Amino acid sequence: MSATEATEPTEAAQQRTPLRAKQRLGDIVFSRAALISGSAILLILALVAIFLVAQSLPAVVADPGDFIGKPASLWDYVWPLVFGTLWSATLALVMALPLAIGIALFISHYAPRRLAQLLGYIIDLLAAVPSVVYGLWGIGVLAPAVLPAYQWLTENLGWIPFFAGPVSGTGRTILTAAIVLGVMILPVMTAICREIFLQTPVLHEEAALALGATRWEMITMAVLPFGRPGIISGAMLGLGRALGETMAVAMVLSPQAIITFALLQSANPNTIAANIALSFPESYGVNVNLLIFTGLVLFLITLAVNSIARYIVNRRKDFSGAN
Amino acid sequence: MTATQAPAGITNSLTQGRLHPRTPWVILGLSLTAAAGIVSLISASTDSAFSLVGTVALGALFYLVMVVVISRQVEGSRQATDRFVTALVTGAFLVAMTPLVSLLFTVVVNGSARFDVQFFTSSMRNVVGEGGGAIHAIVGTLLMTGTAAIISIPIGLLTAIYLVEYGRGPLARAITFFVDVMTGIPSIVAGLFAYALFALFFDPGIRMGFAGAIALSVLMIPVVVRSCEEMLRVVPNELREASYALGVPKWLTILNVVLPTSAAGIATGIMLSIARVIGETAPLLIVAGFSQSMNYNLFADRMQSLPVFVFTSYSIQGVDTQAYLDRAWAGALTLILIVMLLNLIARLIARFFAPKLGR
Amino acid sequence: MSKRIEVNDLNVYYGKFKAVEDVTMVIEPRSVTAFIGPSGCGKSTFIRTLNRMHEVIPGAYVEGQVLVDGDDLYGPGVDPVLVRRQVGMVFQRPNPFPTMSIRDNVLAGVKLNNRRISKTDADDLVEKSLRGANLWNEVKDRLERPGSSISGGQQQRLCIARAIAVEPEVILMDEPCSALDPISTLAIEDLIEELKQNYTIVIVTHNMQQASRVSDKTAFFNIAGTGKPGKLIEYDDTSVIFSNPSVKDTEDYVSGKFG
Amino acid sequence: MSKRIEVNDLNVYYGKFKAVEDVTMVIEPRSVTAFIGPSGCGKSTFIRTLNRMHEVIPGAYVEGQVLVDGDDLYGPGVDPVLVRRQVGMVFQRPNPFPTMSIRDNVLAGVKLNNRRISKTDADDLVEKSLRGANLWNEVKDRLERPGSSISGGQQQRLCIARAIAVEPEVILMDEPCSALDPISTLAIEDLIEELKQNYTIVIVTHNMQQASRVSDKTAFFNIAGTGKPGKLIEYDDTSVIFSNPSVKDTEDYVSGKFG
Amino acid sequence: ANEGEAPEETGASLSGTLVGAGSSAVGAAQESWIAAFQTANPDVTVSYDPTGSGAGRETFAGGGSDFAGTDRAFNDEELNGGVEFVGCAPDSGIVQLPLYISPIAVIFQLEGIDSLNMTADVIAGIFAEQITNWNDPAIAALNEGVELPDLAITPVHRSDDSGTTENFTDYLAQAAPSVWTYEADGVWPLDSGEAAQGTSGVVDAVTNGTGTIGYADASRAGDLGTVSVGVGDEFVPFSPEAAAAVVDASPFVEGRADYDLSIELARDTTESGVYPVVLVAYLVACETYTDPAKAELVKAYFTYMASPEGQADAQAGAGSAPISAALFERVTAAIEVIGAAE
Ligand SMILES: Nc1ncnc2c1ncn2[C@@H]1O[C@H](COP(=O)(O)OP(=O)(O)OP(=O)(O)O)[C@@H](O)[C@H]1O
Ligand SMILES: Nc1ncnc2c1ncn2[C@@H]1O[C@H](COP(=O)(O)OP(=O)(O)OP(=O)(O)O)[C@@H](O)[C@H]1O
Ligand SMILES: [Mg+2]
Ligand SMILES: [Mg+2]
Ligand SMILES: O=P([O-])([O-])[O-]
Repeated sequence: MSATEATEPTEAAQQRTPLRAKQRLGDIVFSRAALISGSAILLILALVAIFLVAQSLPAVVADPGDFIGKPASLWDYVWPLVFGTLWSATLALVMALPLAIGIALFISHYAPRRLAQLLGYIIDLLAAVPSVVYGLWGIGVLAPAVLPAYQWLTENLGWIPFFAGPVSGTGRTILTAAIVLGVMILPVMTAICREIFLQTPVLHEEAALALGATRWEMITMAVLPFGRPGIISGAMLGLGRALGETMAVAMVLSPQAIITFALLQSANPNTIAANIALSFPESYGVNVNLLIFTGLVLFLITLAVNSIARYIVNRRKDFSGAN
Repeated sequence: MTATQAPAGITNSLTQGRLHPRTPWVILGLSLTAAAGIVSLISASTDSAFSLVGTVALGALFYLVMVVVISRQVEGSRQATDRFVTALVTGAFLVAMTPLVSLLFTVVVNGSARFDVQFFTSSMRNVVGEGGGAIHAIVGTLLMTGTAAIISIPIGLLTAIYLVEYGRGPLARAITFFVDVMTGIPSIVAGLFAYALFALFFDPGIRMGFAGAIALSVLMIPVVVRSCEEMLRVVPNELREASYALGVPKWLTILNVVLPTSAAGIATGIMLSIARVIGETAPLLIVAGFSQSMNYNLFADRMQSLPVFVFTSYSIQGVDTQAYLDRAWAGALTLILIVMLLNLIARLIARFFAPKLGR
Repeated sequence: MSKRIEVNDLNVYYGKFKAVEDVTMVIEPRSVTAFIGPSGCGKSTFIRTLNRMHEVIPGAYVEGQVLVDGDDLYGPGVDPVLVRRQVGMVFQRPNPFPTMSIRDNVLAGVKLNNRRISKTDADDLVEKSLRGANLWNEVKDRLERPGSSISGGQQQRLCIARAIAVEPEVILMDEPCSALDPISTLAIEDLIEELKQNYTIVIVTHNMQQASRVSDKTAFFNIAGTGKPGKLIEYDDTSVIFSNPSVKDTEDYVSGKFG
Repeated sequence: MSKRIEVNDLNVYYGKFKAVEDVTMVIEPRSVTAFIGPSGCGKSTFIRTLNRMHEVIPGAYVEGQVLVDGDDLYGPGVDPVLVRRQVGMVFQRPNPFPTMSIRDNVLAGVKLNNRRISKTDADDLVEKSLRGANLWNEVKDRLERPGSSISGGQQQRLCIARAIAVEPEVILMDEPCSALDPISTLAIEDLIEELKQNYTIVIVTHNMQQASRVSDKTAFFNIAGTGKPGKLIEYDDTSVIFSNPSVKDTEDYVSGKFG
Repeated sequence: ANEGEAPEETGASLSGTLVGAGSSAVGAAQESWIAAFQTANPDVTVSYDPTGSGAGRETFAGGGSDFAGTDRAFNDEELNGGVEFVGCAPDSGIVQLPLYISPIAVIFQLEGIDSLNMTADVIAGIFAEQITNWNDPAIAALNEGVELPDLAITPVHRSDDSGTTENFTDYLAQAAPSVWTYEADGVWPLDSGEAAQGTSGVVDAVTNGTGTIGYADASRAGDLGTVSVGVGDEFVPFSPEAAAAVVDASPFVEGRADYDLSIELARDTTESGVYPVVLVAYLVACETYTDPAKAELVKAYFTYMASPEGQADAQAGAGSAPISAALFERVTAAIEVIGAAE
């Protein structure tokens, strides 16, 4: 950095100069604390990973005949769960993300200010509804409410594979579970999108408006590009929750060990987390390892999904607008 | 560009091609009326009940089509797009609010049956059937979530600060990446992990509130990091530079400039993270156990929490099922109210620090 | 292509605070009008009411009338979007879109009205606008870089390029040159001279020389004290304002001829 | 209280891009030195290296030496914080802290460092600094209002007040007046005149008159073309630069005497 | 305000804590037992984690709890070295007592119909999805005079691994072997049908659907229609007595110690007045504990649970069937074995 060795200051100069201060204690403490916290996360994660791998190994080497449901192989057991996990989370995200962006925009740029604050508050509150309650609501209110619509869909649009019959008799299908998941992750995603949208520099909004942009054009020019990393972050948080949600899915879904894209039938693919919740209480021996192995798989799925998201965010980092 | 529109005797060329402000409302009214007519015709011919949902959905569709078509004719395609999106955004909002309001409504209606003094003064110790309360679960939830928050918020916030203010290079990338991964740990796995960790150091029958707090922390930390990181990043560099230029060291800049500027966002983020874990059932059932009695000690014995209370009240009902269900819903309502209170506090704190925007 | 602006008894408020009081003036088409006055006297506030940009600020509203070629800007049913398409604006602080490339920044406003602009047309327009803002040579090799990757002065010129690319009928400029070096400033002044053949131009400036060089008419605003509203003190031909103003305050202000 | 700055063979880089090349100059204490030059020539970049503010930008670094009273700013173990406390800075764009009141903004240098100050001392300091920046009369009644609630020009003066409140030994100003009206500009110039009794002042300006009015020495920077580094072309007494420069480029630049 | 109530003077001298874990089916009964036992012994705290039978057995075997509740007894393989009981004294056996007997009701939701008669074959046919409509002749033949709708049957089973399912499929396999060709299993063996979590989930699914049928602990049948099960020539509605009767009609598993009262349920019995669709849950304790105080506590708690008062409390709180006098004697004898290593 500097080519100053030649002019090493004299002893006297060093005394005179107040520039050469001791390393600042606050800075050291603060940056170390931050560093240690970051490392603590790595440590915790390493521990979790070690735990998952160590506890999974017995399942990998075990005879599949000992597993619940007697699958032909380990993958036969895991694969439908992987499918169900990704499928339900995707459905949830596809339904919830546009809505979340819509609500966030409504609050940040459409609603009157007073109303917006109130709405923001209500949405935040909903982020706190425990998953058990979502489960209760899903069983008691949502499933019966959507059943007529499902019947209508199978009768009239049954030729579309997604809506193929026979329709479930209780409405507790993967679509219902995905709706519950969507509703669950909606508040989190909305809250993050809203905060980011509100932070859009006024300068940029004004720039767009002064060019004669309509409100929507202003949003596409200034708000959404600025909020893009935040939207992706929020979506990832939501997706993480949807992928890992346990209780609500376990309570609402009518699962089977199958792979199907049909949305409205009684037999639905199960998710990894819900399957753990359903099977764990009665499992013992190698089946516990099996379930933990599925947990490891979920872990890896999340890893992959997040890597993709990060890649997308970083690809246009120069254009992020973050300073 | 717009000068192509001939004034043609209209008094104000700027209003030309502009719908009257009341027009959309008229269209909406017409759409709903038309939809109601069609739906009632259908329901009369098929002998089914009049569907309000169908009416609203059909009406919304009519409105969308009509407003776009009319606006396109009168105002041009850009305004039509704007109106379309406005309708869509508002619609998205209403659609999304429906389940959320239904949910809140369900909880409030069902929860009010047992929302009484006894519920907040007694535990379930020695209670069979009716009566009893959830004070033990409330205390447990507050203790465990509080401890998890005390562990997670500093770690999470400091990590976010590290990532935004200090972190460069491979370590920061690794942390960012693994925090993402952590957001995907299923809650039940966090519970199993905490159990395995504590079983290493204690006997296999170990159940304690603190272990529950650890499990919750594993779930909470990534949410804190992710949301706080996002909020810190939008603090303009100009402010940091202004502070550095005054000879303020970095840590004081972060503490006195960056954090207060993003306080509202951080408060929201922390609220989200608390909300994320305060409703967790599965991990607590595994490591904190299940108890009917009050326990103030985080480091010994089973500790009940509200979600576990709600879940077990629902799933393990005795003969008097209604009493169990009522308690379950009252527990859910209590949980939501607790979060509401925390939210309120967070907002007050945030308002205290928040940028005084007057521009 | 250019418009006459008539302002009648205009008051501008920020919530309860009256920032500008009782302005009445006529701005002729194909002319350059300069607003001068001490800081805080409401020049920015007033100029923003000429294309309804003040509405972006919560709580801001006006009383009175602004007529553009006889059409009331604040009449019922007037679309601010339409207003702003005809009355363009350049701001005090450069505000390029950081998520767009330099090229896209220039084209941002154009694409709104004309989505399917051909690549060659777009290229031509980009070059023309950037040349107009005296930026072309500096950025022609990095048109695809982010709009925020250039120096402050370059950014401001980019914003001017963006505003003139849409060819509005009136151009409002709020201290457009305050971040520019003399060469760029000269280029912008030349540009203004050129644009005034076709457009109506309003410019806020702190620079007396600039005002006297570029403007045909000058409006002097002043403020009686803090918390008081800004007022239009004198509005006349630039030569009159600078050589022979009729109000004492104006003379005091312009006689400190420097800046 | 004032310092002599010596710059030897300084190159400044943004990552791989060399923005400023090979600058060598001596800035005398108790003097005002002005940097002039076209936009993008690296004036801001260079002035930021004088208090190590460039380090805030990721990837920015210098080669060479900057000596302040013989102490190398870039020597091992030098604390940039202490450097910046001695070498203050005012930016091109006003950047008051939005979370703080006007009063707290002025006291920011004190308060952010968690230093205690008695109420009366604080009041005195606030008044003195605001007066120095010619802002006192405008804001004395609303010291508790947020720092972002005043006009752009007022904000910039607030930032100057904030910088002088910490009484640094060198003050760097990057186009401090570009957002100011003549009256405020005059006040700042007077202030510079006054401060130079005790401080070393470096100012970037696009305003030739300003440079010639306030500065003792002037440095002219130029850039050969885009992507090329900026260079120090000529550095001499202000009178020499403006009346009889030895380099042709300098003459060309200053002869367009306006701005 | 029930915490910290001044303990009544009961003269009880017991104190300490007792920890159990296991079957959620026993959960409600445990609530009743714990409440009554703690009331009688104010210095005692008993807790029971309703984490599930499998987890309960693992916890108990690993020494994590003092006793277990489980939907099935430890089997021969596990007892003969397959599982090590870490929490018990070395070489200790375990006491397995069928203290919780509960009828499983076959519940359905049909408007206006409270009760239907069905043989094991019909029930198996419905759950195997061979009988798919409520107006199927096989059902109609057994229910003369009942107006059966033309409505698809939606059978609902448990989505979780459960003792209720294991007992129910065991009944189907034993009583209708020609129709139900699957083995008894805690996991539903078919890939079709509606599934729901836990007893509550099944009850909710059946209640909220139409034409639904499921199986659940009888105490939760509520207002739903229930099936009278064909045994021999008669149709028996569920009742505690009828459920207890099947236990009495069944032999104990052979080759076990005297204090291991595992029962081989005879679901195919044709004896009159017997309701064969029952769930029997075992409470499991060590024969020998290392800690005498613990042994004393376990003994007292088990004695209470087995006692007529204890069984009555469970019936009141959880709707279970009290054990018969004959079983009570065997149980009492077994509990006597519980003690501590010297
Ligand atoms: N953060 C940065 N990263 C990369 N390059 C930069 C950065 N900031 C400035 N530059 C480049 O460095 C060069 C010098 O920029 P600088 O801002 O110092 O110019 P300047 O002389 O201050 O111009 P102006 O008069 O417009 O303020 C320019 O080419 C600019 O594009
Ligand atoms: N968003 C706002 N809310 C409330 N008051 C405001 C707002 N913006 C400006 N003001 C006030 O309105 C008055 C006029 O401000 P304005 O920005 O128009 O001044 P100006 O003449 O443009 O000054 P400058 O030359 O410094 O840019 C000032 O007193 C200012 O404090
Ligand atoms: Mg202004
Ligand atoms: Mg600069
Ligand atoms: O007791 P179960 O819940 O497993 O039937």
